[in-house]
Amino acid sequence: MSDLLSAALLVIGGIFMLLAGVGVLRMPDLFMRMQAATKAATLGAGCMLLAVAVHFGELTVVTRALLVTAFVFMTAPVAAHMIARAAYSVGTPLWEGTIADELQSARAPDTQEN
Amino acid sequence: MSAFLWNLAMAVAWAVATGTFTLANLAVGFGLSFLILLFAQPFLGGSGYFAKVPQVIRFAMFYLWQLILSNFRVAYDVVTLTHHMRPGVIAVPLDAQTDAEITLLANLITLTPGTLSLDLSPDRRVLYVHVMYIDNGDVEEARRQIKAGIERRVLEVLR
Amino acid sequence: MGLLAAVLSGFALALFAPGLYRVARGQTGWLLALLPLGLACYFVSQASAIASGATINAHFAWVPALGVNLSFCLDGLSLLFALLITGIGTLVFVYAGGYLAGQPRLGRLYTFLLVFMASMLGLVLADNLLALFVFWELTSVSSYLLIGFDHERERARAAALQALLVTGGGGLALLAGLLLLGQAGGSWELSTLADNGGLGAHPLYVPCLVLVLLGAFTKSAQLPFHFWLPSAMEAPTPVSAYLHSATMVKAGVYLLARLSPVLGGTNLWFFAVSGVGATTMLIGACLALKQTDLKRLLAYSTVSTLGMLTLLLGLGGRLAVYSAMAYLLVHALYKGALFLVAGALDHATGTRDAERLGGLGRAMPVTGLAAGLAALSMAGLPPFFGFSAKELCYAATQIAPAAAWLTALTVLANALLVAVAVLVGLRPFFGKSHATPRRAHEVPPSLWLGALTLAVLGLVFGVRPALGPDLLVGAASTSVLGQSAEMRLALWHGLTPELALTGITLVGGFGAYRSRKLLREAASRWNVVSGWGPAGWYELLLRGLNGLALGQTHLLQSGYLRYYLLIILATTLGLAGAAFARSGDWVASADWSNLHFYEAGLAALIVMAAAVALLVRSRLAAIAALGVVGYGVALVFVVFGAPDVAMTQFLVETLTVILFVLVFYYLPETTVVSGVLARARDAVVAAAVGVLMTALVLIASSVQYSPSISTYYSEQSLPAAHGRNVVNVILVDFRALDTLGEITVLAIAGIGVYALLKLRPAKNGDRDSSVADALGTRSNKNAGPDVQFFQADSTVEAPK
Amino acid sequence: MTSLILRTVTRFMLPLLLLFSLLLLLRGHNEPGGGFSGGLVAASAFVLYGLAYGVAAVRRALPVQMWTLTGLGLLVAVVSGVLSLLAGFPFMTGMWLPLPGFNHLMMGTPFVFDVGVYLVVVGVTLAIIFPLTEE
Amino acid sequence: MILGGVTLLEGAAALAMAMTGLSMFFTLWRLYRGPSLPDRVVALDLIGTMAVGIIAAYDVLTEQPILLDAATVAALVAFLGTVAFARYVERRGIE
Amino acid sequence: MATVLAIVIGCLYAAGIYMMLRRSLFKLILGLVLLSHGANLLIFTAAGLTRAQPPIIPPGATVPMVPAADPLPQALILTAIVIGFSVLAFALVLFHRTHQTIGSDDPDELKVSDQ
Amino acid sequence: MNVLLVLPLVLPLTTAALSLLAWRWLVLQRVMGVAGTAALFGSGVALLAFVWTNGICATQIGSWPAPFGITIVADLFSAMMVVLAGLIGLAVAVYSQASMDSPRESFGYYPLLHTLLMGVCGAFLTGDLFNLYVWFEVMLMASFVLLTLGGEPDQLRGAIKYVTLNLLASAIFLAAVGILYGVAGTLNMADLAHKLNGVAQGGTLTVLAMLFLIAFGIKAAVFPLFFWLPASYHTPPVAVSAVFAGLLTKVGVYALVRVFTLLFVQDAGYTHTLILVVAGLTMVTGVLGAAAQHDFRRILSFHIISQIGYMIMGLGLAGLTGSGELATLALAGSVFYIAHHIIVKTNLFLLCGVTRQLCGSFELKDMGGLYRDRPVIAMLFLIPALSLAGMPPLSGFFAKLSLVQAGLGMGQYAIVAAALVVGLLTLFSMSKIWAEVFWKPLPAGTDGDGKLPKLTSPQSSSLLLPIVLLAGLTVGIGLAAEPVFALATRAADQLIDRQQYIQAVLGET
Ligand code: NA
Ligand code: NA
Repeated sequence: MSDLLSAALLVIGGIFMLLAGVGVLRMPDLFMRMQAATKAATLGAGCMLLAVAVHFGELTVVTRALLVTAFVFMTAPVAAHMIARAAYSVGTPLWEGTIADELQSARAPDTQEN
Repeated sequence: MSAFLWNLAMAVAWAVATGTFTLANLAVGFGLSFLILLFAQPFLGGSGYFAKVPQVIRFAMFYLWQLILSNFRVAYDVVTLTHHMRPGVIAVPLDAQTDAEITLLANLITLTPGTLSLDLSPDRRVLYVHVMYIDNGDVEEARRQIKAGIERRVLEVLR
Repeated sequence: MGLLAAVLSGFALALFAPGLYRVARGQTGWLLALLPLGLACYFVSQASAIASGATINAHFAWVPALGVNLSFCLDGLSLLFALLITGIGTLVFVYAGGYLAGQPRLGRLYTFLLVFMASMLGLVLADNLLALFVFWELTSVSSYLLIGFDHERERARAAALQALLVTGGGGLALLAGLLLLGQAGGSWELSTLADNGGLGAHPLYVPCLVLVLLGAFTKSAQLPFHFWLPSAMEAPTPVSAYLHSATMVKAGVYLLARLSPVLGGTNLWFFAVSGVGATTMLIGACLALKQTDLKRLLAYSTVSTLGMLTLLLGLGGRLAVYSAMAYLLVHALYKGALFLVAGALDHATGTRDAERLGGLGRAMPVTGLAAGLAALSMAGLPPFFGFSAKELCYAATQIAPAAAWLTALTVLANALLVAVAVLVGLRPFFGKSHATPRRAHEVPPSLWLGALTLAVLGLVFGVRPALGPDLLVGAASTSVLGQSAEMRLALWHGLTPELALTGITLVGGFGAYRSRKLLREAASRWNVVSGWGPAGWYELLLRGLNGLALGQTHLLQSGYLRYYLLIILATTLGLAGAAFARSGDWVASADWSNLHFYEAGLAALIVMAAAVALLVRSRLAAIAALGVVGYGVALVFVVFGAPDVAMTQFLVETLTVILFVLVFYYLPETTVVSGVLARARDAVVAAAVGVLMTALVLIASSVQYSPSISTYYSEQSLPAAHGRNVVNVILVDFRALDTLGEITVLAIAGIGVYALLKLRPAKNGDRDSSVADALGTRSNKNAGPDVQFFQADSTVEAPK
Repeated sequence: MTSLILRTVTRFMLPLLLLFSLLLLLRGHNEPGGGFSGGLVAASAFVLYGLAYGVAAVRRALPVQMWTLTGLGLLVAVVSGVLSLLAGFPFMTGMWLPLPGFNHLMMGTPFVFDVGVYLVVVGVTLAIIFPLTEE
Repeated sequence: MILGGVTLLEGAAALAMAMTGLSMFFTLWRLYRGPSLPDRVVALDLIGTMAVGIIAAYDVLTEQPILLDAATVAALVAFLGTVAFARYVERRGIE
Repeated sequence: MATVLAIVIGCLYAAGIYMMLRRSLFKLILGLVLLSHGANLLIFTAAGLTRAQPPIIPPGATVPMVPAADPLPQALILTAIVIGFSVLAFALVLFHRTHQTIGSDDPDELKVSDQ
Repeated sequence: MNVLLVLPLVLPLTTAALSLLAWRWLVLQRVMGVAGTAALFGSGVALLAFVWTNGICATQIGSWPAPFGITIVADLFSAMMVVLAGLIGLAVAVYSQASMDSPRESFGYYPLLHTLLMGVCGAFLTGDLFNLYVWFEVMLMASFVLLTLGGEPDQLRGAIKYVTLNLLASAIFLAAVGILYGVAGTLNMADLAHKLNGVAQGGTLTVLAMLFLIAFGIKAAVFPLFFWLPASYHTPPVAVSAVFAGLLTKVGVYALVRVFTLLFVQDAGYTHTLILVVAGLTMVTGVLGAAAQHDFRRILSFHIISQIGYMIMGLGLAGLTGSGELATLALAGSVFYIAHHIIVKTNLFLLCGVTRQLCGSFELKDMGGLYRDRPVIAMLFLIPALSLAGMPPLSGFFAKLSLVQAGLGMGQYAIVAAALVVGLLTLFSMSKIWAEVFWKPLPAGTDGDGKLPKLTSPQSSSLLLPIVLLAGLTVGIGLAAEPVFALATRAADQLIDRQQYIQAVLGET
């Protein structure tokens, strides 16, 4: 049973990873690449770590695996946010299909100063 | 919170007492001690802990569902040749106030495929979010979804 | 003990000479002369014993392992030289005090003179080949310092250098020669070598002889090395008189005489030694007559005479050796005297131009007397000592092979030297007076005493050889020949061919004197040729050396880092490749089986990331690619059971990336791209290095000479070192010393980074100003663009 | 202005990372870890804090000079080796004391040495990175 | 080459590793192509995260839970590197 | 496997050397880093690779599980990594300061000190 | 014994650590600088005396038996090198009191000096090949920092080359160690010697020998690997140049001697002939390089290279003979040469610093007048200068004599000729310095009236004390060459008789 569960988690994790890889390759602008890739990769890594926890079942391994998972889930969005924020602030171009940019309008006055 | 810690400590004590440190045994210990604490509540004095538990569980279910849903949406776009995205950066006015609230909210938004916390206004009132699917180009609807969906539930759990 | 004291006393006294000079000032010369005088007395006291065939020996171990010992032997030859050195030394010390009176650095001159005297004594007394060499080199060095006495003049410095290089170069040849000699002869002691007999048949004989001769010829100013001697006349006159006529230049002759029992008696010896000697004798005499400067005249005539002595030693045999010893003595007497006279004339008149001096006999009667006596001895007029010595020489040349030629040459050279004698010793004191820079006056006794003593001795010894020369020359030739020469000095040998030759010499000499202007003119047409003479070669050699040095440095030390790298890599490839090529016993097996897909994937990832780092234009992209390489390597460590290494690799890699980003984040990206050819060349070298490393790794993983020691660690880790993580136990226990060194490296790197960033020289401090000035202020003001990395603005407060 | 999100998370993570670094140090003798990786994690924690709050804040928070830390670390490392010399054994011979109250747990000079390594690593890493960020 | 394993779990782990590895190459391509610096930073961050995943899968594949520590550290440093890079991008701008 | 890693090592060395020969201080130091990666992998590979357990003694045992990886090269590499990092940190800052002082990234501009 | 052997490591490291703790108290650092180096020198002398009486001695660090732990081992050669390191450290520490500027002092000069000495001593004493790498890196890192301390443009320019080329050497060294471990399974040098004994000639081992030759050759600055040295040695403060000149390249030479007498003797006909060729080319190119220079320190720097040629000449000769009297003589010549050279070269650099203080420049054309006005300094220069050129009866003569004797004895005439000619060229070079700096009058206009400045009394005593000490040693080694040569001979005997070393490290085998 636990073998089946961890095998499933592993495969799901792998699929997420693959999605991340294809996403980062195919998406048209940086922000969507991040949308597609960093989350998928985080979920993928999370699934695989859970698979470890399920597979071994010992307390030490489980706590460790869960701690790493927690760590990954805690840090990955921060990292993504940091890159996105930085990328946006230096004017990384958005995809031409982007339909709204409310941050641009909010910032307009002070970009003049810079 | 102390009730939660108590719960945890009792679970560990259970594991020690039974001598098996496995996940399953710990889970059993946690469940048993949760029940004990729940019943002992009148003797020990009230705690938000027991009220929070269902909220947390409900939130977790909601978030998981969101995660799966949006993942499929993004995955579909990744693997198909045509792009169906209607991306945009929208401003979400925040009800969340403390550092912890804002951070948790922003992180959960980011973690969900399709939304990405881009920046926080200097007065901490507005969170700018990059959204991948603004359905029908309706920015207001997207904003509402975030506020009514995730922000409300996060604040529910935290407050 | 006496001999050692005799040698060392000079060195010891040298240390105190400057101090003594500060106290005794003008009297110093007289005081210091007491040492050579005392030594001379000591040698005189031993003379009769030595003459009767005894030797005085002394032996002190110095570096026996290398064959270097302070062993001395006083025999006839050494005695002759020792007396010349100490006797003339006494006179020169006195003379120098007068000649250089008031010179501020006279004290140092005394020091060097004493060092020289002691070294020269050591040279002639040494019985050990290497000790002889030690003293030989010391004479070269002290000669260098003495020639450069007037060191603020460029010419003096150049002359000193020339003398040093020529004699020093010869000295090195001599060292090799002496070592071969010792090796061939089986002993480092001259006396033993002489007892063992000639080495003519030894396979090392030829190189040995050639090297020794190089040493002797350079020291004794034989052609083509003669040119340093005239240049050395830049030295103050007492030095010229002492070193460059009476003693040091005769060291080569001494060596030939000393080694003739060992190396002599062969055809090579004969042709080489007498050939060079004869040539030097003639050319030296010709060149002498060209000169007008008194000292240069004397210098060239010394060259000529040294040639004659060499010739005689080359001839060998009783008569030749005997006459050489006699002539050596007489030359020291008259040439020393004439040098001292030349110095006195210079001192009194302010010029040394022979053609501008005349009629000084009245103003300087004593000096004139000394000069006249010495000149007549030099010319070989009876009853002077010079006459008897020259007769002996003629006698020796007549029985030599090719007697006619040699005799004719000798007569010709001697005739020219007669002209020189007249020009130097007589002409300045007779005839018309000329205007001189200084008004001529008689010099103080210290300046004429030496010359007069030597000149008078030339006469006395001629008339009464039994007063000394007989004994000295006899004993000296006995030690050279190994048996008595069975000859005595005499003025009158009857109506011999030699007498006729002397007559011819004198007549020819006066003729040459008369027609010297004509001769000089004739010689000046030669200048084209003589400009290319050995002195020219020396210049050419120096210039060539300089050119070679510059060229080589330009080529090798070009300043281009990538050429340095290329040369080093090419050397590595060449050496390793050659080692591979010369033996085929190495095994390297490529094993493709048992390869997991993820391992192949990892390998591909690392290689591709490295390729990205190589190819990508953007600097930051390259840094990121480098990070990927690092992560890939870390994964390799994970896969092969090295979690500790993997963890460290992850951590270090990230810190590296952060450092890279911090350092390079604001530098402009202006990279010069090399040309296609250069890139191709670099690629070839890089690929070759890669192939080499791959091959080495393959060899290492297929060759195993002995089993690894590492099972020990696994077995001992828990029981003996109380740790379960074997890698960590190795780091902190089994091989903790490595770790101790490693953290030291880390600590130093920390200091280095900190100092590089915080300690900067002042911007406008020029390079030459002292470091303390340049670094006087610790400034952070000059630190690049004022960018803060972590903190864009400092309004954010740390949480409470 | 650094991100509020980063700062909040950092504040939360700093003690966790420091704890992790001590864990690595303490158990290094028996499981992956040790003074070096422990020290690097601790340094990383401070670097992260610096990224979020600025170097000045770290300097205010850390009471010791980098050089003191480094020098102290080296001294601890040397002294741990010299102890055995004083007892008549070769340099750096491990000397062990059972820890009272703990079964099978031993306290030894190799561990003290590892502490020295930890201190040096923290001191030096910060001494390298902080001045560079202040450029 | 040995592809896959015998049991289901081994097969799943190997498959997961293969998929993650493949996406690593895609990511490396993004790192090479850019076009912007943030793209490359994203790529580096992704590779770090993927390394965590690979280590986890390898743990299961080879029954070595001890390697989790390496995964922990990889996660930590990937985050740290990305944050540092992001701070850089903010200051320096796009390439 | 050793064969593949040997090729990887060769590639790392080649890439490192090629970069060191470029006219850029930045690439020079990048090359140095690649070289040190190559050296670390070389020690690891040359000592003999084993696809094995980490050399850690499990609770209850007295020796590591068999087969365990050779611990000695791992310890050596750890030392080499730390030393390499120290050297790299210093070299980076040195290059940075040189760049600041000379105003160029081209090593050819450093000629003066030799002539 | 356990204590004596590790003191040369523990003392400098402790002093360095204490100096770091005393970061802000310069006076304390200065005092510890002299005291620490004096203690190091003393411990070195005690070690040498101990080894002289008891033969090769070893201590197993951590009590782990060889070849598993790291062995610290001292034979006469390494003990002598430790003494010299202590001596040079002490001389430079005293010299630095007056010559080092306080900004540099306050940025870690003294801890760096101590760690440099620690690295050097560690390299001399270790019996483990990888540990040797570590000590090399300690020394190298300290030298990097000392070289750049102050950050003047020329320092940085020189340092880039120095750092890059030395790191390349380290990478090659590390690779060679890794491969050697791969094929022989051990790192302990005695154990390696023991295990490689039966290995066939040539082949893989020769390739490895070449890698070690290159790696150590770069450190030792032999032809054609020496570029880093002339590019950098003239850039730091003189005290730093002096300690570099005395010790750094000699560690490379030491390592060459160690591995090519202990490990790589199987294919000596090839490897040692190569060493001999390298020796000759090194002598010649070095001295020619010096001839092209017109800067006091650059001349001295190139001469270091040239002299390295002599040091490895003995190694090459000894290897070609294998054993016997001539091999001992040749190797003793190398050992003697190293000792002589360390003292003389350091002294020349120290003197160069004094002349720089007086004349205000390192350029020969801007210097002068020292013979007239500073006769004592002039004489102090003459001693090491003439010794360097191999003039008797100073130390250099005997060093050269033994090498030339051995070379002639073996019929290696080409290398002997090179050695002698290079000696003459060295003399030429030294006389160039003498003529320009000492004899020539000070050029007008440099410092006004052509008068040399005065050194203050405490300054001059701290500057001249080490110079006088080293000059005295140069003369002393010449005049009392026998005991020193006896030491060198016994050291050479120990090097040639590998079994002694193996036994001392591994015990009964
Ligand atoms: Na092997
Ligand atoms: Na290195």
